[in-house]
Amino acid sequence: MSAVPIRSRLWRAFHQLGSPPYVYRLAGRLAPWLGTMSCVLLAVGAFWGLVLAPPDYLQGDSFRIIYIHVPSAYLSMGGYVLMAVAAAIGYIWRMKLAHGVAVCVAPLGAWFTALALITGGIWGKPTWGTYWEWGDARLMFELLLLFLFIGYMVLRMSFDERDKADRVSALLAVVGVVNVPIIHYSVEWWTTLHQGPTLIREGGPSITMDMLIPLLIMLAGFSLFFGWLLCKRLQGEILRRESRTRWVRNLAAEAAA
Amino acid sequence: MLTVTSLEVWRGESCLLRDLSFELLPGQTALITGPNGSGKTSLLRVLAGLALPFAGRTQWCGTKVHRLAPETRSEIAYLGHRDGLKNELTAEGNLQFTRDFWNGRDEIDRILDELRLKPFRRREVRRLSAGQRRRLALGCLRLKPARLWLLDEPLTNLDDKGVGVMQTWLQHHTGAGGLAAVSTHQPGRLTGSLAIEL
Amino acid sequence: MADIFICILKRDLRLAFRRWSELATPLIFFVIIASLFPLAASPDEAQLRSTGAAVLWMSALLSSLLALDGLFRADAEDGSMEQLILGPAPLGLVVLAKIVAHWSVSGVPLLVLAPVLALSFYLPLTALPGLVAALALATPTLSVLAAIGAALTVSLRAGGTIIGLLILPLTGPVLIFGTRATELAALGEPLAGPLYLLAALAVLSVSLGPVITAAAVRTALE
Amino acid sequence: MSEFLAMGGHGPYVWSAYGVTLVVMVYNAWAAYRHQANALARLQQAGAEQETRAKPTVRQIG
Repeated sequence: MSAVPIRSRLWRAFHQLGSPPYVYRLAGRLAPWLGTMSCVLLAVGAFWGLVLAPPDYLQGDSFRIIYIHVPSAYLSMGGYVLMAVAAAIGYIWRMKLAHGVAVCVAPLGAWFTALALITGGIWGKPTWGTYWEWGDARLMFELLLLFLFIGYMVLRMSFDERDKADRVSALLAVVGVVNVPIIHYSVEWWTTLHQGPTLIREGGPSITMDMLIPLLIMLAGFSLFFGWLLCKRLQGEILRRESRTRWVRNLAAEAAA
Repeated sequence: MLTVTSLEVWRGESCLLRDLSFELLPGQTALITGPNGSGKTSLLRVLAGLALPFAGRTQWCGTKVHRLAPETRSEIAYLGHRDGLKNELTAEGNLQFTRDFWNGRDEIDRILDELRLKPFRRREVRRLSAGQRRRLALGCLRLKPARLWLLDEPLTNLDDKGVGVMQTWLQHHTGAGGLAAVSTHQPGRLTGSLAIEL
Repeated sequence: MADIFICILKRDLRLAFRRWSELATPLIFFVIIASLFPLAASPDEAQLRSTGAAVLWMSALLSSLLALDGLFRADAEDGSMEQLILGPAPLGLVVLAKIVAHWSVSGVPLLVLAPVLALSFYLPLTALPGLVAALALATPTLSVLAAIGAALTVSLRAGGTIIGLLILPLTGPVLIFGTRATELAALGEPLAGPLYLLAALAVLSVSLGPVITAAAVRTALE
Repeated sequence: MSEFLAMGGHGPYVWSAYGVTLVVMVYNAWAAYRHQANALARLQQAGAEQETRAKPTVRQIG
């Protein structure tokens, strides 16, 4: 096959992803699958992690919090990057739908960041004897990330016009995502100076296979769950943004009938 | 020169104007009229490249206005509702800054004279009246080496003599091959070759 | 290019001196925060010696945010920002000139005041060059970050408080490296490490910041 | 069973962490569905209120 049809096919896919009715239907079709898959994976992963996996020889059973803490932390960072990339695409190519994705990711990302903080704090109590350990780089980083999410949402809310809110907050997201790695490494550097404890030491007790598999299942389950909620939120967001168009009016009339 | 093709402008959730097309050629003046809230200011801001249209194109010499390189952008001068003067600087200071920043004409004395602002040249702008400030803003416009003037209600606050100066300047400008798009509530006081009613 | 930069620089400096009370406010704010701190904690010498660096840096951080809050607002309100946007120079250059002007009237006095306050917190005299060097490298980054915040919120009435929310989380690295450099200076140890990191941040923010700030001003006033 | 719930003395921590996570996830799922339902409901209320503007006129003078 020559390169041209592939490129044109990619181009068409890109265009379709910019078309609200297409994405609305796509999200509607994906959502039930993602929802079912994520619930199954979360149930299996939780059962495996809570019941089947052996307790950690150092931390005992409290290590089982890892199965929700690590996926939450991973989604909080992934969520921020996804939000910034979507916002940047929306800003550069003036793609309204990409702004819509960024808007939908923000509250989800913020919630998972909060979850990472809460579960990290609860995990800290039996491990360090305190709920909040200032010296832990990961928790400190999550806290700053939560502030970044909140800043993004507050900035959006302070504009009346959606269009302007989209474009201004996109710039903030881009500034934030450039700073995220800098913040990450500077906080790590800071904790090594102050020699704070960390939950997972590098080269420390290596995680065994029967502990790792439920973690991977939970990671997949959390990601699909995130995707599911993103689809549902995106559908609502598209309806709001496209309320003037004919296809949305027809849809509303159909739903009413 | 200035080409507008099927322009559609929105402000917030409401459509201000749609399907506007026209072309402005050297020596022509477009008079933009319409009731309050009809989108005169929004249209001028789009023409200046300060705001983006919802759909359609505005091109200056074939390039979209918001994509113009800084050097070509200075061929367009815009004067909005607000005068764009610094209150803390003197009348002359404001003109000098405009001249230096825009690399403009060295005619500060003549402009102050024509605007009858010579006695106030060393007065801070905050102590000038609204009409005097408007005149000074027009003086800043005159200094810029621009070919297209985009003026939003330039006659506001001006007395008869001020309006007279503006009429002469506009004639000079278009006579020398310049272009102008002017929004106004008093279309009788200005002459144009193109009337755009919103 | 250079003459346009100088032209904006001169204009903003002149305006700043005409409104010198606005100029002085962030500096007085800096001094007041730093001097209220012992009231909140304790006047105990050992305690002040150990927390002095942190107090100085937090006050410097807050006062530089405050100083740049109105960087674009005055120009946006009287319509001159529109003229600057439409001017014959890249907006990034104009923004850079404005930041440099504001830094030289708000950041430089901070460099002069900080050592005096540092002495009152029992920091040794030998630590002062290190402190000033760290502040000199850190304040440009803080100014650029504050300028981005000021640009994003230029069209909002309640800009000032939101800027803090948007920008303070991003100042974490500057704070970490700055206080570390000051602590090392107080201990008389080599402090090149954190200074290099601060310099790297300054280079990054001064090169990328004005472009982002210009885009933000343009978008916010669209 | 009670041994499983006790989690070797770490029961309260493990179960509260999992409980909070469950609550947050259920809340988010509910919020996402409500987000879409609200949008649809608002659309049905709003009905057709599209305002149409006349096309601007452009004419040559003289």
